[in-house]
Amino acid sequence: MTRQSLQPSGSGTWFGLLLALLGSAVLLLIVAPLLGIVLATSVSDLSRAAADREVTESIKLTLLAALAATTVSAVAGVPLAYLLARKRFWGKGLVLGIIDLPIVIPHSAAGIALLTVIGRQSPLGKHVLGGGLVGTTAGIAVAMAFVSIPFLVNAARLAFMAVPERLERAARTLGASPARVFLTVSLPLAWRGVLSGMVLMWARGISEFGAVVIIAYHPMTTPVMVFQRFNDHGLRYAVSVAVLLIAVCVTLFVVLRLLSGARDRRGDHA
Amino acid sequence: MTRQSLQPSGSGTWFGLLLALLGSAVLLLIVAPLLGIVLATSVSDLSRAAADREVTESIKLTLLAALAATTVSAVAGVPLAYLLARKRFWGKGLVLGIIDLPIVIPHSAAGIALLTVIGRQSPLGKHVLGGGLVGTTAGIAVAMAFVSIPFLVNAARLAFMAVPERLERAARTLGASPARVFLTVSLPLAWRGVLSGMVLMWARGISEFGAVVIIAYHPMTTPVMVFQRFNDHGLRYAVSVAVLLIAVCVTLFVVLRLLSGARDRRGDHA
Amino acid sequence: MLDLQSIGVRLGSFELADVSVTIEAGEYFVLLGPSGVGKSVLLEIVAGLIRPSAGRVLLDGRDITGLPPEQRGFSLVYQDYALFPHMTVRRNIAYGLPRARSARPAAKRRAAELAELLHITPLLARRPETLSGGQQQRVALARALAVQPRLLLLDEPLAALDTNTRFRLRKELKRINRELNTAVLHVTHDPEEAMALGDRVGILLDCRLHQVAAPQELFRRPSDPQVADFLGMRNVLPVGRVDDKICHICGVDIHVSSLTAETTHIWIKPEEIILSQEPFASSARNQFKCTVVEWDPRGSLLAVRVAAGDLSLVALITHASFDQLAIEPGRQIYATFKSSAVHCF
Amino acid sequence: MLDLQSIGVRLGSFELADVSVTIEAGEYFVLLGPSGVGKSVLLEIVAGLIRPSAGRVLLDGRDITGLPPEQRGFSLVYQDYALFPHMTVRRNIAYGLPRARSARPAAKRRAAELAELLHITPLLARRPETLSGGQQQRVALARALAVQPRLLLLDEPLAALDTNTRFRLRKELKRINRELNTAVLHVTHDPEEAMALGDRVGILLDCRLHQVAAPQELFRRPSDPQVADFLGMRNVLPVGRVDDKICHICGVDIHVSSLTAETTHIWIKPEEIILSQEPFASSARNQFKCTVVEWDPRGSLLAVRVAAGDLSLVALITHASFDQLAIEPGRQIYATFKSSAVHCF
Repeated sequence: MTRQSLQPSGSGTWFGLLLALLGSAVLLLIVAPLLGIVLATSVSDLSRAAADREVTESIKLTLLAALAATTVSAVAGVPLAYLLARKRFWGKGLVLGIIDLPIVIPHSAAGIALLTVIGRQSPLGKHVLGGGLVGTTAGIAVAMAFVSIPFLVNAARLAFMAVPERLERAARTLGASPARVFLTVSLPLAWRGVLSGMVLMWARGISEFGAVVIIAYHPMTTPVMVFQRFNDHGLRYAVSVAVLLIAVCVTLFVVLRLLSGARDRRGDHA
Repeated sequence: MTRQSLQPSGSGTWFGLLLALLGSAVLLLIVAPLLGIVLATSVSDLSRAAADREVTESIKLTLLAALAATTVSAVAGVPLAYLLARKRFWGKGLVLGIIDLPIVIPHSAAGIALLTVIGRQSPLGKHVLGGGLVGTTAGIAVAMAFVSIPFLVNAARLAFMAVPERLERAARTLGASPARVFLTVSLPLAWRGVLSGMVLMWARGISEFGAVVIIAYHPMTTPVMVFQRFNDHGLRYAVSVAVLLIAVCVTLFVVLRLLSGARDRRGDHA
Repeated sequence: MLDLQSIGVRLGSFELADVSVTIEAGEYFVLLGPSGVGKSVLLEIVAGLIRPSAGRVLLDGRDITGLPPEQRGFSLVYQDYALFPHMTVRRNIAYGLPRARSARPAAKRRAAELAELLHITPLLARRPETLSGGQQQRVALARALAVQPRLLLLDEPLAALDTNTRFRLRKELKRINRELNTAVLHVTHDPEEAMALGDRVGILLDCRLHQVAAPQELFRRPSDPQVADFLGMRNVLPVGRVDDKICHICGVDIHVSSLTAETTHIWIKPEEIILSQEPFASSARNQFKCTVVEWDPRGSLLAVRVAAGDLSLVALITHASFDQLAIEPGRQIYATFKSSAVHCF
Repeated sequence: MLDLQSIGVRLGSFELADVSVTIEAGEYFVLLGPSGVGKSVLLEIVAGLIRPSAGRVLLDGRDITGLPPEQRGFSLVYQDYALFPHMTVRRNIAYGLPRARSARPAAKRRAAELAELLHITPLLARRPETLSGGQQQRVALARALAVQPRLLLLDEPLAALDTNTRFRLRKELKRINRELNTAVLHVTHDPEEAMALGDRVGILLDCRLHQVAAPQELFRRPSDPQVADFLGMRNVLPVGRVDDKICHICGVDIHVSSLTAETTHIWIKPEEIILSQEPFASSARNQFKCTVVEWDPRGSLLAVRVAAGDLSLVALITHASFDQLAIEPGRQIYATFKSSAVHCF
């Protein structure tokens, strides 16, 4: 229900003012660096970076590798999300915990961990992958998938949980098999949430640096290039690439917000 | 309501099997690298790393810097979360968007952006901070705060939203001022969620690599050290430090799970 | 004591217009209306939790429309009790009392008194989640009364309780109102509850206040057919042409002893219509041959709809009469009622 | 047709034990009980959505306890309709019909027929969220009937509707049951609804099935006092010592014409007790001097509780009688009822 909660004079007191002041400090922490970097770059630097083939190639690589990681992960991650939203089984808490692990594991350590599986020296890398995935686009995609898959699975799980189970139960009594119920009822109704989970995973994949820099310094993704230019050429050369990269990510993020807008607005009144 | 939804034969069909198989693939992606890194390290390497003063100093530095970032952020972030959970105001959607920005901004780019504000050459760094925060513990803490504050604010916001507004309204009619309502009703009831948001922020701060490596290569946090050892000495020397770091993060993560356990369990039945 | 002057509010698609009402000191005032009509919103306006988009709230003549809730001295009890789950019953009750160290013994004493008044003394050390619904509502009442409110606001306080508890608490509410002489503004959707409790009852329908009157008066003189319908009065008929104590409705003549020139509607109570197989001689002035249209059980009675020409009436009869008359759709029977049984308004 | 044999289920703190019931082909069977007693769980067991922890479900003698819901051919209608919000009404109705390209014209025809049957033809192109509650429930019924179920399962199908729509749909349900000869298992908490609809009614109280009988039979012979109480029968009294048509209850002698040796309880309907200021001569065999204890409004009537010695009775009277008798607690009046008005069971 939409209800305005105008509390007469409640927001005008010293308490409301204090809340607003403290809140502004947080916003400042986030906004100041972004403003700073935009002010630090010049139009000429920016246009030179945008015309630099090395930069555009790396942006293309980053977008495509993250997209590949997202698409392949969705095929397995969305069904898993449905399973976690609907079934109760032994060890479910453990599975939920495992899914969230990549969020807390430091990304540089995650990169090292991935090397032990898909690196040149690992059994899998040596015998199955023909020398490992180090320095390949596939390796970059795996690193991106590892650090960003929790975002997809969790968003999809919440989307499926928001689909009333009664709709699925009613469909079953109308003669639909579990697979048909999933395809005709659950997935269409959860679609918006699943899609925004995919966009979020894509954005996280694009922005990944720590794990990717360990798996593949070359081919160079844009976050790695920001680091490399800063190390090799200094701040000024990193800033323009960083601004371009931030622009790409913020654009994706706005798309994501619009996608999940309806849900967020609902949440605000709960 | 607790309700078992045993669907006779529903979980035994090919569809249930397919879901379980696809789900296992996701789990494998996450578990394999972690198993890999544990198998790749030897007890002697690990104990040597644990005895290495450089390593233990860096772990201490990392834990303390992230703790400082979390504590200071909580003072401003928790009131902001309350404001966002309770009040409607013009531009609220924008504020919510800004808070989530650090999640999608690539961390290496975030590091560069922070440099433009607290770096040696920046106006703030030059004149106010006495030469900038580059290479200082304070700079590390700021970088950690920037990338991890969304986790605290969002967790706290959800926790406050879960407190029934009617309790606060009833308290107001009993003569309590907005500040007293916040301190005696809202905060105690949201405490568990706020605390788990703080632990999550702490864990994210500890695991930060991209932004920190640009602000401060020295003093060296553990995620940076993993990267440095890999670059300078090779995989074997990185693995043992990475395993130690992962152990610290996973421990924190388990604490977090236990804290938010009650809420998660409720969520599963929703 | 409290004056609402032309209160209006618009929240999303929902609107409430021009509500004016006065509540006297010590009065038990019930606001009655179907759900979703804005009764609770009105209550929160009085409490100061929502600011009205139009109109003023006056307390003893002073404008308090902009006064924050904590300075009004009206306490609010919600349907779901809204007890603080992290405090014991005692601390819940004492929440609104002075907290200075010196005031603590007095607060403790006051909590004990209120617990006594509401028969919850044995529960003082317990947590709200361990209590039954009725016990929780008693605690909520004690907590609200602890601050000695000028006006106690009750938002559907009995709706979530089972029948027996509801009846018991209903009596308590009336007793508290009388013993403490605290004015009460009670919001409900249940006409029975309103009639049992209210000194006066205000009827809120279609987002506007239709009538304010004592309970008996409402049944005697509902202000319009919507009010009559909401109160469950069947057989309310608009009066057409009138000839000296006889009104012509749908082609039928009905004798009405209390008919006046101002009468716009008549009400024939369903339980005062007698059905019989044959006509019988009696003092009752109205007797029609009718056809049974349909019937429905209504609790322990049966509602039989009969038609005499275009006139359609509902009679309430017992199961025994139903069996005896062998009621079924299409059956011809006689409906009889006294001219004095017809109420005019 | 359908046999439930000793069904038991335990879900968390909630338990249902040893429910056995048979539903005949074409029968309208109502399961009646207060909320939270497991009626819906039982329905979902029949549908195959929950597996019982004990007992078996037989269809025409075949054990279907483990059969998945989509193979049972029972369709389920929920209280909140559970329409698919992303499909039009037509696609909702056709959801359970064959989907092969060749079957589409037939499916479309069938959907049109059902829309006709339920008077929702003009709504076929609309989305569920644009419909009223009553319309949504009609769509849910059409969707459930489309699959030509052997048994239609209804879970409180009328509870979310307003009174008028509820009455109209109640009639539709009965008509559908008769016209299509589809057996119905209908779950409700409303005794009135159960009585109006059921060929037979099963009463589920305290997590066990107390009685299964035709509606009239339930009122004539409730199996035990809990059933009588749940059906709203006031004045059910346990019979003590019995002397030839007289039973002694709480120190009072009551004449009961139908008294037998098996009688364990008697029921005096509150509306068959006459209250009067003075005793009067009549054929009624039971007349006591009583004291008024309390009174409460009950819809358009008033329930007056009177005490004769230790015997406590409730009488239902009209507002007119109430005013005339000047009822108030403590007042001495006479209660009279016929010996034939006392029901035995």
